[in-house]
Amino acid sequence: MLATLGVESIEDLYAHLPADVRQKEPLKIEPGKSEYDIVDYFKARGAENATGYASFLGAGVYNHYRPVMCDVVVSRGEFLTSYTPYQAEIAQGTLTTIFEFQTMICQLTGMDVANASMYDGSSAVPEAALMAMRATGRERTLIARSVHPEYREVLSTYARFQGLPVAEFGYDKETGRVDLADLEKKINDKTACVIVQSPNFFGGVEAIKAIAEITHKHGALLVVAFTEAVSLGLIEPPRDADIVIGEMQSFAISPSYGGPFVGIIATKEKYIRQLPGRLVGETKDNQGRRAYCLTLATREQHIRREKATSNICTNQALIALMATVYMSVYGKEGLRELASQNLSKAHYLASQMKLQFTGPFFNEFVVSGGTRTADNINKALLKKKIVGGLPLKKYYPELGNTILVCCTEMTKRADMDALAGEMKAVAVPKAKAAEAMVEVGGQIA
Amino acid sequence: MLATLGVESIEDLYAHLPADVRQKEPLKIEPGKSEYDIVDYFKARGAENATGYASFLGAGVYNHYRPVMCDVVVSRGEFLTSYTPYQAEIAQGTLTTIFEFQTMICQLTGMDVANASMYDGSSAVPEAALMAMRATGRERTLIARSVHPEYREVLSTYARFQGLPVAEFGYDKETGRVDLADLEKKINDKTACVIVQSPNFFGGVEAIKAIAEITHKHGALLVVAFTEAVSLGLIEPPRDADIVIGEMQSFAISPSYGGPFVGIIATKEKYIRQLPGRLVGETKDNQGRRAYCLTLATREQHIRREKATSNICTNQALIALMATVYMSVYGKEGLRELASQNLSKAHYLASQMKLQFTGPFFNEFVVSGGTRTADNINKALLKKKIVGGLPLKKYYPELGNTILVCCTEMTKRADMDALAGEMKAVAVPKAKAAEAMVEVGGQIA
Amino acid sequence: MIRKVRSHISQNESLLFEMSSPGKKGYQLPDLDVPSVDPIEALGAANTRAEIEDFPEVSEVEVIRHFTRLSTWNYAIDLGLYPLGSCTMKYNPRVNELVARTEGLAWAHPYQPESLSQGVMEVMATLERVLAEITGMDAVTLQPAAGAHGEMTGIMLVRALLESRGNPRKKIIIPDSAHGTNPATAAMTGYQVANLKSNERGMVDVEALAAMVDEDTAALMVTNPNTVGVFEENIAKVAQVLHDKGALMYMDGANMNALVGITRPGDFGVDVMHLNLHKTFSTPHGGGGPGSGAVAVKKHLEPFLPKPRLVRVKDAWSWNYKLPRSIGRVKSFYGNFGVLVRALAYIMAHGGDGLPRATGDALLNANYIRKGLEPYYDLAYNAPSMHEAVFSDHRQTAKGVHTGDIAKRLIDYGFHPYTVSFPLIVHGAMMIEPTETESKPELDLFIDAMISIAKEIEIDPQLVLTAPHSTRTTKVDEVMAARKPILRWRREATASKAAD
Amino acid sequence: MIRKVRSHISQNESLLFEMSSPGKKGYQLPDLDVPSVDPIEALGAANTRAEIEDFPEVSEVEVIRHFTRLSTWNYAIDLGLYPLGSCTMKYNPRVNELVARTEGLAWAHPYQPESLSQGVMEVMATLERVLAEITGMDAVTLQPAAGAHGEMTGIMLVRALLESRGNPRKKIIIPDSAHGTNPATAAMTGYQVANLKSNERGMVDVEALAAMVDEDTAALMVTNPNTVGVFEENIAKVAQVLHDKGALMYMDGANMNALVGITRPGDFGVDVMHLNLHKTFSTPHGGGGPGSGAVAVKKHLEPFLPKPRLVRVKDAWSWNYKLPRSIGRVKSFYGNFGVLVRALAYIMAHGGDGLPRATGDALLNANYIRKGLEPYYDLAYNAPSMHEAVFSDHRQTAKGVHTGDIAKRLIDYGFHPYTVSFPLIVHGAMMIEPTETESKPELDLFIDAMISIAKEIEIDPQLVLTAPHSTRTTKVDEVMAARKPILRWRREATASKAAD
Ligand SMILES: Cc1ncc(COP(=O)(O)O)c(C=O)c1O
Ligand SMILES: Cc1ncc(COP(=O)(O)O)c(C=O)c1O
Repeated sequence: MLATLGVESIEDLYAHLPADVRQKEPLKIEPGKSEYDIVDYFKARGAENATGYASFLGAGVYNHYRPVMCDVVVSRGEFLTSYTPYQAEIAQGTLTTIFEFQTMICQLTGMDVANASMYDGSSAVPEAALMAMRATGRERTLIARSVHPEYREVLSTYARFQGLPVAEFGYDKETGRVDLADLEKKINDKTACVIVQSPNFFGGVEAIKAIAEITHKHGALLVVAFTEAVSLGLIEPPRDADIVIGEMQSFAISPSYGGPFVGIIATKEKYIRQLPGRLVGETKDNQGRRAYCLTLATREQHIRREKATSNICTNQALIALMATVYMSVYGKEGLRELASQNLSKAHYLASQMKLQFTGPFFNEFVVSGGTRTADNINKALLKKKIVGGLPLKKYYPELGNTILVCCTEMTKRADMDALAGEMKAVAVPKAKAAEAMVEVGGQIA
Repeated sequence: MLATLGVESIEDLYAHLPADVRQKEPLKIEPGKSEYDIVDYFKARGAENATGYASFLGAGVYNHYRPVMCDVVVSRGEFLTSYTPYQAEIAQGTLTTIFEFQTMICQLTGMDVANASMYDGSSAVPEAALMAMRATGRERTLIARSVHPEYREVLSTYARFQGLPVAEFGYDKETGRVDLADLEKKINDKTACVIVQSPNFFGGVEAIKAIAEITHKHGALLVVAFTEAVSLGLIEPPRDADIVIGEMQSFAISPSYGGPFVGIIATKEKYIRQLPGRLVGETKDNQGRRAYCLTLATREQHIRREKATSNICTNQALIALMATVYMSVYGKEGLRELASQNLSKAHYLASQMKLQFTGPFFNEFVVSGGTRTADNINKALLKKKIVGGLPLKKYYPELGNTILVCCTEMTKRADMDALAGEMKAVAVPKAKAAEAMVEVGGQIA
Repeated sequence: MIRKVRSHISQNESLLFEMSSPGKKGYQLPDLDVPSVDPIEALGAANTRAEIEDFPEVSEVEVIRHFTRLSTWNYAIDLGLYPLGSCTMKYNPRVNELVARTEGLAWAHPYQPESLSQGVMEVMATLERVLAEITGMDAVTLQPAAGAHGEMTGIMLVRALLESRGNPRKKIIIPDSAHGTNPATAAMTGYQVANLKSNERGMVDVEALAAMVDEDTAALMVTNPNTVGVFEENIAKVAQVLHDKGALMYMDGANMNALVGITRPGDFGVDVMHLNLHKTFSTPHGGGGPGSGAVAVKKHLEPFLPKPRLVRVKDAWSWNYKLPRSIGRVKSFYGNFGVLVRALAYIMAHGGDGLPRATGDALLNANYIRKGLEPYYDLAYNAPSMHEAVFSDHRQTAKGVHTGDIAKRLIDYGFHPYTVSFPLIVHGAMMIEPTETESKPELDLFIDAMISIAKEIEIDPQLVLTAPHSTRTTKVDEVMAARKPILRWRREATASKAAD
Repeated sequence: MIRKVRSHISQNESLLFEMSSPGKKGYQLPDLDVPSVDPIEALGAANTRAEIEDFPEVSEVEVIRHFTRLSTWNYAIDLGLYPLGSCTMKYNPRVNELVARTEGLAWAHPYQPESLSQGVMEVMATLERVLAEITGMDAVTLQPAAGAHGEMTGIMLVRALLESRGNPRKKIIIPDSAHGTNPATAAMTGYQVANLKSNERGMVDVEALAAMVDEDTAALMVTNPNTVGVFEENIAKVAQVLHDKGALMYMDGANMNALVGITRPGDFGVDVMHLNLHKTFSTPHGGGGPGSGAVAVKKHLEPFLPKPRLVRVKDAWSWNYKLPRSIGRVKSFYGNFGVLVRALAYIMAHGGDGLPRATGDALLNANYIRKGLEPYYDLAYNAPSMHEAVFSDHRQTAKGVHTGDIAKRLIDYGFHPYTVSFPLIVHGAMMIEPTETESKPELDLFIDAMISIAKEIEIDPQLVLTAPHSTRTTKVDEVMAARKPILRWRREATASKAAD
């Protein structure tokens, strides 16, 4: 090949680079290693982390079982090693699965349209806010303090650089749900959108209808986020929302120390053209057969450049595919059964503890450490090979020694009992708890 | 569907079974379990076995590294879930890979033809003996005691039920190789074949040329077996043999407690029609394109029934495919380098020990436990998380406290030093050892 | 009216040898941590090979592309219905592939100390127990590598028992409907084969049998349900006839998928039988193996089982080699363990409740296909079908079309063909076994395809005779392949390269 | 003279929703080991949904068949050359997929105690170090999820720095050859975009730039090598011009595959840049992600990097949140960790010695294609090419054939097309990036195909204009898709079912 190019060596191919920018010294990186050495290295790194621990951590990343099928499908080279499906004629595999993903997201959330994916749940928050601004021509964003703290951080980073005002509103100290009065107080006719999460960061199910009423009364859009997709197997979707965003990690995506995950954004028909990111649409090939392709690209950066709805290009396609397979395997019945197992486990454990809030919850809830500090409790649990819940003080100083506890279908009863034991919980009689919830349930209905 | 069949229930479909043979009680097997429970169960079983131990066990099953690619290919549903390629038009994938396997086996062994696979190395021994009988019209089989003991057991089982005489001949106490004199003594004009293994069970490389001369002088066929396929990357193949059989486990097949592995049988052109098992041949489709199909089926049970060359039907196709990918990944240079790494490691360790035999060896050799019993040594090693070599007393009482030790490219120097230390080996000065080998080398040449 | 079309067209693919170029490699080895040894010095010049002539030399990416592309030429269960009769091509759950790769199982060495092998031994012991329960037999060996290997082991056991009674006897009676491995096995174990003609309903003719069984008869090898998919209604009687004459009843269990949970061979007189774990218990066929041919026996045959045997010695599993009456080994080590893991995982997933359900669904699917095709094809026998439906091409031969042609045409409709021309007692047999894992829509598509072909044969037989039409590889010339066999690639022979 | 043909024909495939039938499922859950809770009681009736309307209901075997068959409709690196310019579609080593699934890594929870996370943190710290070494920059953040996300992070850093100096400034200068994400990013970070016209050699016009840079200029976003595959020979001068005016130089590192080991952005004046780990470092594209957009900066920008940052506290890794000047988070948690593992595995496999070799081979392959096609297609610019060769369809338009048409025709030859119509400054751009992992034979086949198409255009342009001809899905009507968008399946809309 060198001969064909009439050069002596490969170096000649970049001989034209200015001498002063050429690299003088070899890279200070160890010489190439064999496959065997590499596997060894990562096995060793893996062994340095928690393995064989029971865990009660949730808080946006959930430990659900992954059906083997999900991994089998994404390991097919035809899915794994293909690019964004620009050439529809040889990408119907990817395009069809994205179309199925968009459809399932709509079915889950009760929205009309969903895009091909966002980076994750957190980056979907500012994208939704920006979308709402475009739709309403307003600037102000109101976000509930019961939304995942890191999601709110991401919003404020984006907002700061676009000079957009963001304000927060509180939660009810009793129920752990949105403080409707505070929302009423802070919302006004400059508010582009109100952002809440349900189940919220405390695991509590929000009164979406009530929130929607207030929001719409002021001409703002309601954005509802979720971090625990499994909840949608059982919980009424936020049909009154204008935009739904969320994190699909729960659907077959391993926690993987925080990523890669996959975010979603779904909305009502009328806001389609405000959507960020890729969209797959149905069409026909020139022989009249149904086919799919990327569409409405005029919203996107490669066409609209600085006028695009977002700068997103590469998204999380393969992770979305994994979630798609997961939804296909569980299906209608399975997802419901899965959700009720999560609900049952969480309520079994909760019934043995002192809860911080009275609102209805799905598979996470806040408990008070009582006289002991959260860290003190977690240290003790580690000795029992149990990773306890998330101490909330760091994010909510006012919540002092409270801990956010999560149970999934993977949580074993023995571990729950061990946790309950450690926390010496003053058990709330089950009846009372239930009744409290019914009230709440009633109040929203 | 029941309606279509005009029955009420599925039970009606087997209502015609005689009442007295119908199963009365439900199966005494636990109710169906979830995927998650099943994974849990086998993880637990796996944890009950040796993991994290260094091992010096070989003796027919070798611990080589498996390139990830091998597993990726055999996990493709198109290979994993297809049947024997009867329908050539939709099985070219499997047929082509078998044709490549047959070719690579010929290249490795120096034979003209090889079949699609046998169950394993051990069952290939009687198949080779039977083949030799058909080819020579003689009945007697002579097998060297330096052939894997379990291979010889399998031969005697098959032979017993066909009333075929099998005799063994010994090995040279000095070199650990075939005792040519004993062979001369036992061979006669009723001998159909002589079966030897190289490298033999003691790891020693046999003098094939010399053995072939004696064998052919008496009009018998020479069958050469191997258990360590990696040796063929470096060792002259038994070109003077009439039939070569062997075990391919070394090529990407995990030890898997003894199976599934894959056996091979290869031979000279003239014996093709005596071969047992499946053969893939090249041909054309009706548009003149090269294609492959199963061929020479007239040797096989589904056509010849009781006159078939063997009763084998299902073989070890997927395992053969794994070995084929392995050979493709390593290729010409890689296999040679791999073999020399095995050679170097074994000789590094051997140089620190008292060897039982003086003959040249590849990656296995026999050491004497000296004053200590083999079991006593191995017990001590287990404490150091090392599984020692195989004590030979059980198979060769005359070898007393000797141990068969194996090193592969996976064996770490530190573990070898630990083993040597434990055995308090009286190190043979390297020079002397080498020179001894050259002699031997000379002697065969 | 082709409602389903799958073309198998793929890219022309050269052989690895044709892609090779000197020095290319797909591997990198770890650095050698000991001094490198000179092969000639260590082994002697005569023992050291110069090179592996013409061995492949390709890069890693070329390897994955080659095999990935080749895979697309295959049909497979993962692509659709695979109704090969007698092969029980059911869905292979992927979790079984995962658990078989569990490190402690997949990397267990057969000679590692028993104290460090309790997990693998427990798996084998558990499988032996559940298989005994399913078959109604007393003991099970997992050593045989496949069905035919199990047959051989089983007949060896028969011979060993008879020998111990003083006379191994001379012949094995085999129905003319039997699979080829049955007579081949009898031959390999030193027996003559006596052919038993099936009766007009495709079953064992008890009178004919009774007339045949004598003091020289070692056993009958019966397949139940037999190869026409029919349950041997007189099986108990058959056993009686044999046992009265001191002969044994061997059952070929390849069709066990029709019986699991609804009837047990041990309860209808079987003395010894094999199972194809790669059929009934769904371990992947992998293009022709690996399999496992577990053999189940009654008490009187247990002492002769291959060694070693698992025994419980003070709360731990151990291998017992002290079995003087054992026939010895039929295979090195303990069996195709990796296959056994998958079979046990399959049984655990279904459980005692699920297994009979699966059997019922297998019967339902087979009879649904039978019902759908009856009007268009001649049933081989009208006895009730169990897990498979067998038709004859009788009606179609009138138009010069045979079972093999119909099979090839099925490919154009996107299906793998049924089993062709077996059993031999059926004129132009079409042996269809859908298994329980197929859905009604898939079965309907298959039935439509078969009906459509039947109609094509009426109108345009040529279309069927020249099939397949939609495949990358058109009809393959098998005669040419056998006439002058080319069984390997050679450097010279690059004339007919696919790539041209 | 089609020497390579790969058809993408596959089976008509219905959507899962169309295959569904009530009650079917592909799952089984473990038994619930606690009392079952009534949802309505626990959540309240208003919060409990009746069902997920129209959600799929299929069996496990239907799931694997559906997705296996769909996969066969895709083209992929694992099937052949994928020369998408600017996308660096190189081989994705499979071992990287294995190590990313290591239990302790894949199942690490981002909030688990640091004492139980040292392994994952070590992996991230190591990757930060080697990326800094490769780019010649001082600090690296792994938080951004993709290239565009990295760009946004980078420009936020620029703004944060300038703000800290008292004036964030107003505009970002972007060459007209830049990728769309550059201007989109500028807009998302509150800057105006000033367009810079490239010179006649496709490079940054230093005079024009000098004239443009002023006190309102925050930064220049330059891609190097630029999108026509040419190294910006005046890059040092460009940096000078910017820095003299207190502006910064942002480098889009999407084309870093051309530079690794031969030159370091940190050595030619770059202040901040992003890397596409899913390009240069070979993490699989997966049909459009996930990726990772690591950002590397010089010392003066380090204080502003997103938080948290890895710090060493008495021999252990810890997350530092106390960073008052940080721009804050751009993503929850710490980045696409699973992608980072693959990138590090790739770097380890190549090592300090192998990385420059890979770069050299990438240049060699690109220039080999350039050489082969020069006689038949117009080069966009005749400046020396680095990792990709960009042509214009100028000559072919004479026959009414455009870059998009040639791309579709390439499909018939068994290749994925190059990048079409980008960069915009080239008339009908054909942007070809082969990467280093392609073999000469594969490149020769591609060159032959392109030449053959050039000839077809002379003789029979219609053949090219109507391509592709060999695909299961023929030319797709993208206009219709956009005119009345159908973005999801609905029960009604089953008219145009594929299966009919
Ligand atoms: C009825 C019958 N018996 C025996 C066998 C042989 O089993 P295997 O192929 O596992 O050796 C088969 C498999 O084809 C069969 O169908
Ligand atoms: C030059 C250039 N810049 C930026 C990007 C955006 O990177 P990503 O798709 O990872 O967001 C790309 C990828 O297409 C690119 O080619």
